[in-house]
Amino acid sequence: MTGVRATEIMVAAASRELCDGEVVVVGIGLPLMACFLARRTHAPRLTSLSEIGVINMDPRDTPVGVADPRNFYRATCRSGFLDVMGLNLHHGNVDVGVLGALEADRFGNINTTLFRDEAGNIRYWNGSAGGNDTASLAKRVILIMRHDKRKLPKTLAHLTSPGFAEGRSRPQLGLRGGGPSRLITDKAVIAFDPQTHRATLVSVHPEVELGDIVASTGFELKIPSGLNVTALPTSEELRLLREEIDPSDLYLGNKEARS
Amino acid sequence: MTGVRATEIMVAAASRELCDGEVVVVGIGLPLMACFLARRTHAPRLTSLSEIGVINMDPRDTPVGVADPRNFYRATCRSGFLDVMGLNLHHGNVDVGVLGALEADRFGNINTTLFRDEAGNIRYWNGSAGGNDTASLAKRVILIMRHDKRKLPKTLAHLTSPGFAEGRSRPQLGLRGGGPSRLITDKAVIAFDPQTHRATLVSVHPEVELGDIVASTGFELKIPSGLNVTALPTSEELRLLREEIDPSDLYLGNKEARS
Amino acid sequence: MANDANKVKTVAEVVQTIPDGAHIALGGFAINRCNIVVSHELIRQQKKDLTLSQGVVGLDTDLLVGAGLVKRCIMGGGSLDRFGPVHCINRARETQPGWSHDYSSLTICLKYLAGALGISFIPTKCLMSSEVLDRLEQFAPDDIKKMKCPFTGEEYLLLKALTPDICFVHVQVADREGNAQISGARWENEEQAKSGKRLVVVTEELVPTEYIQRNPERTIIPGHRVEAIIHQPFGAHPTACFDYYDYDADHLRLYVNHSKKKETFPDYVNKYILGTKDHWEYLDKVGGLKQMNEIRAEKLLGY
Amino acid sequence: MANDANKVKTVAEVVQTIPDGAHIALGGFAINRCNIVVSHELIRQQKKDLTLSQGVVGLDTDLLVGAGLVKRCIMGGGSLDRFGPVHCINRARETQPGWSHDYSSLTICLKYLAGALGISFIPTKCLMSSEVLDRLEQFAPDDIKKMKCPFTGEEYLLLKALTPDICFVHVQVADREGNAQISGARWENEEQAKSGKRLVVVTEELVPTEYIQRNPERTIIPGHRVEAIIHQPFGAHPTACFDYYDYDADHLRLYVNHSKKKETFPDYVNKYILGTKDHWEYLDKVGGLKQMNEIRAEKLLGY
Repeated sequence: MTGVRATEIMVAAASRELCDGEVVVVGIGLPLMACFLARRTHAPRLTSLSEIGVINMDPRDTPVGVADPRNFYRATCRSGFLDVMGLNLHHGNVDVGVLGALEADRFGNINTTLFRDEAGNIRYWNGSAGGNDTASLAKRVILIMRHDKRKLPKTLAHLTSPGFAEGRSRPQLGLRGGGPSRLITDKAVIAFDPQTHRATLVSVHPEVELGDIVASTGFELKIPSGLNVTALPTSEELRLLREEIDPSDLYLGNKEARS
Repeated sequence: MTGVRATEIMVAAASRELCDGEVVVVGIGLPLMACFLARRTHAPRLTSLSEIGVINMDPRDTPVGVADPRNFYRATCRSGFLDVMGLNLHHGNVDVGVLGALEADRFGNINTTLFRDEAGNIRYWNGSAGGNDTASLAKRVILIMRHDKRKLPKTLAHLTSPGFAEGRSRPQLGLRGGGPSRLITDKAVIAFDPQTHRATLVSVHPEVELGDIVASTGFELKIPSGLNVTALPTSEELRLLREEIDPSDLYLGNKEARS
Repeated sequence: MANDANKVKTVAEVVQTIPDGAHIALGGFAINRCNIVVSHELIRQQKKDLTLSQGVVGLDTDLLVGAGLVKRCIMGGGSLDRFGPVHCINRARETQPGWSHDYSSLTICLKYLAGALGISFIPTKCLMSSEVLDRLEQFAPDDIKKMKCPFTGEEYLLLKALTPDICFVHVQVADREGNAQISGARWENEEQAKSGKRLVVVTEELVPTEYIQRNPERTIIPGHRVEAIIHQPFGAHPTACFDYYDYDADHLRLYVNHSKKKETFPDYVNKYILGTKDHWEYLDKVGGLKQMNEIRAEKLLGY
Repeated sequence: MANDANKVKTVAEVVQTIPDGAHIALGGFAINRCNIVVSHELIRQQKKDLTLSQGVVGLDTDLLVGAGLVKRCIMGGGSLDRFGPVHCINRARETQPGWSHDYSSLTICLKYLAGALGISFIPTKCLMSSEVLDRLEQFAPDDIKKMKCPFTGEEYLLLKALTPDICFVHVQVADREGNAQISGARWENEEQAKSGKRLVVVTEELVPTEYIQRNPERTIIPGHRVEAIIHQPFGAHPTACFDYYDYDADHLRLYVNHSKKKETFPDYVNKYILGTKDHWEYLDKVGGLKQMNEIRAEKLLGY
């Protein structure tokens, strides 16, 4: 994997989780990169929704955030929260939400609100924005995050957006959406067991040691026998990411790989 | 009043009930004519809303109905029910509704749904459309109707839109709007007593006999002492109505004066 | 919803997929942008036991009721403006108590809004202390409830969401994905179109996506919601389509002359609907190119 | 609402009418179309004890919080995108538990929608089984309730309507009546603007009504709702205004460098806000004509 960066593996792995024709609510950063990659490869009929009120954005320049007008370019619809998050997401016709987070736990619950700094003080971050709405309502959710013990803790500093809270099923939680289906990190692809809803390793990225994964995961990770190795991005995927989707390395060059 | 038609007196009387700067939901026909006349005379800053989703329409040609595209002309906003009837009327910022009806009773309740024909059979008409919404929510309501015993009956064939039902106050009825303020017919201007909410004569149109009014009213009409005579339209009002607002006599030439 | 690659269909193909008994929402209003092409095809294919819903019913719904396809109508009111009442619908209301569930324009719109938002109820202050409410409580008791607001104590009616099986909306322009833009007033088109399980757009003009992208603030219906696009110029005739053509006053009068009486209505259906194989033949029969040119909209006026 | 003849006002005139303790809703989102001109003037006039609400808080709200004007924030989330978090707001949240009522983007929008519709509550399926809900139940127990739908039995949260005392929205074009059109995404602008008791539009460009009438389908805010129009080109600087100018990345970085620490924030306020008498002076101080030309939007891109 000479020269292939972890962010590129993450984006390619997330992209492959998206099927052609699906409707996707995407957060900014790596989620958006994954969506653009999918649309340029196997899923040309993917519909991307941005909470702010943009549908099928097709930026010429990489946007720095969801409110960046670069993200309005060549859209087929510009509306607002009520349309995108209300008449679409709350209506129930969004197939996938792709989200980043500060923290995720073994049930795919996520925190985007606050964290504890080294001194143990609470530091606020962004809050929910469209995160809780998406996690509550999308038919399935894909999480993209950097893999370390503090970002994948036993207990979240704050449960902003529910996955399978306390290991309970989504109907038990009063939630309509199907909950998290994948947690994609810079080390591995993780799924959630259909019965126990617990994080279960699916594949390990090339050259990553299983021991490293276990050591970098704050919660107990189920490790089945017969693990796969995550497929590397193809050369065409790499070309698209580097030349068309994020030529300035705004997200792919970010060591934090935070979205 | 040589040559002045009853429809013209009605429209001019209704027009004078509208104050400059007010926000008005108008039905088609004479209500619309009254609104246009007001805007061209004493109330240039009147805002007119049409339920279908048109604001400040300024037709070149007289529209045949609320859905006539003639009624979309030179509008400052074209939206829909949700905006006009929801985010404005239901929000509570509509000052006046101007409505026509099949029947009205002494409490200003109106029927636009059905009537009994000569043979006593029930015949359906239009239903509520925006009528109930307007009557329920506008701060006050002006009714414009032809004056005869069958159209102003003791008991409505159907109470589509409430005025002061059973003589009760609007809060007692669970209604937010202020209810009917005027019933303007081709014979008289009628108000509703602030205490009893009953129809009370305000002014009689020129050359109309009080006895004729009583005989043509199916319900008991309170007749105070010191009746006024309704002011005739000015020559400028007549010119505007005849030359600019309804030059084809679509509504003003209608003997039925039905809106 | 699968986002198929080829969504442009004929109305016959689309109507074939609608089962008897379906709840269909049509996007017309009186004599404006009525789903005539859809109503005609439903009649040609003789669908049965339909439930129809519409804010202000118009010619599209009146046709279906007159042709005997409809077992229930959920409506806020309606007429053919000064051309006359909706005679077929009114006959049904006169002869079958409870056949129609009558609301108001806004309350139908709110019911669609609730359906579109995926919430099963929505509060309103309309309809209180009216016979409209009395009748709904009698004929649709499961669709309306009273409730006190837990925050303010104010009494509200709760309206049950409307979620049609399939919605049709006639628009001026759409691309092959179904991204649709509407000119002129749009009554409850957006809330209705987004309330249902399926959505079909009938468009006057099929445009490249690039045209949509020039003015995406005008997109009322995003393509991913649209299952099929029917491209049919003059598809709303004899009703109006703002910026494209005016209503055909002569034909509307002819329609009302037939619809006035139960006995004469079949003549209209036989001649103009069953007697034509598709909308192009219908357009020829009602005057063809010359008549369509007659009603074509003037640039500045839009009618 | 009286529809006054002369609605075009200065921001100073408008802000003078706002009492301390008012609930103000600002129309910005992160670094886009923020009500900077309004925030600056609120700071110059040293308003106190404000409640602010906003879907996704941005620079406009962060400024007011940093300057100490705000006693309560009702918000759905927020940041300055990749320029950094909303440091001033976050400091307030860290030091005063319950100072902010945190929702999500959609639930704030639904709260405004309820306010705009004049209904005091609206149901949602968001926020269930989250700590966001737990905290609202703790810190805003009168604003949120659970309820079973009487039609379906499904459990919902009821959100209480938001009805700000005064709403501000920054738009690209408006006429002298206040008819306003917005280009680009518009988040919860429409629902928020129509939810309040008063509404003020800040516009980049003042256009004749005839321009509005060319494309009335684009009118998001009808003039009769608008109490005052403030005409201020580059009024959202340093945030973006689609089709007019891009965000000013250098100034945003400068802002974040100051807002990061409580101690350095007053320097920013003193220099750029209290040290300028109005927005024109502010614009001069941040680079004037040359810098505004630098960030001016390119035709096709809109940024």
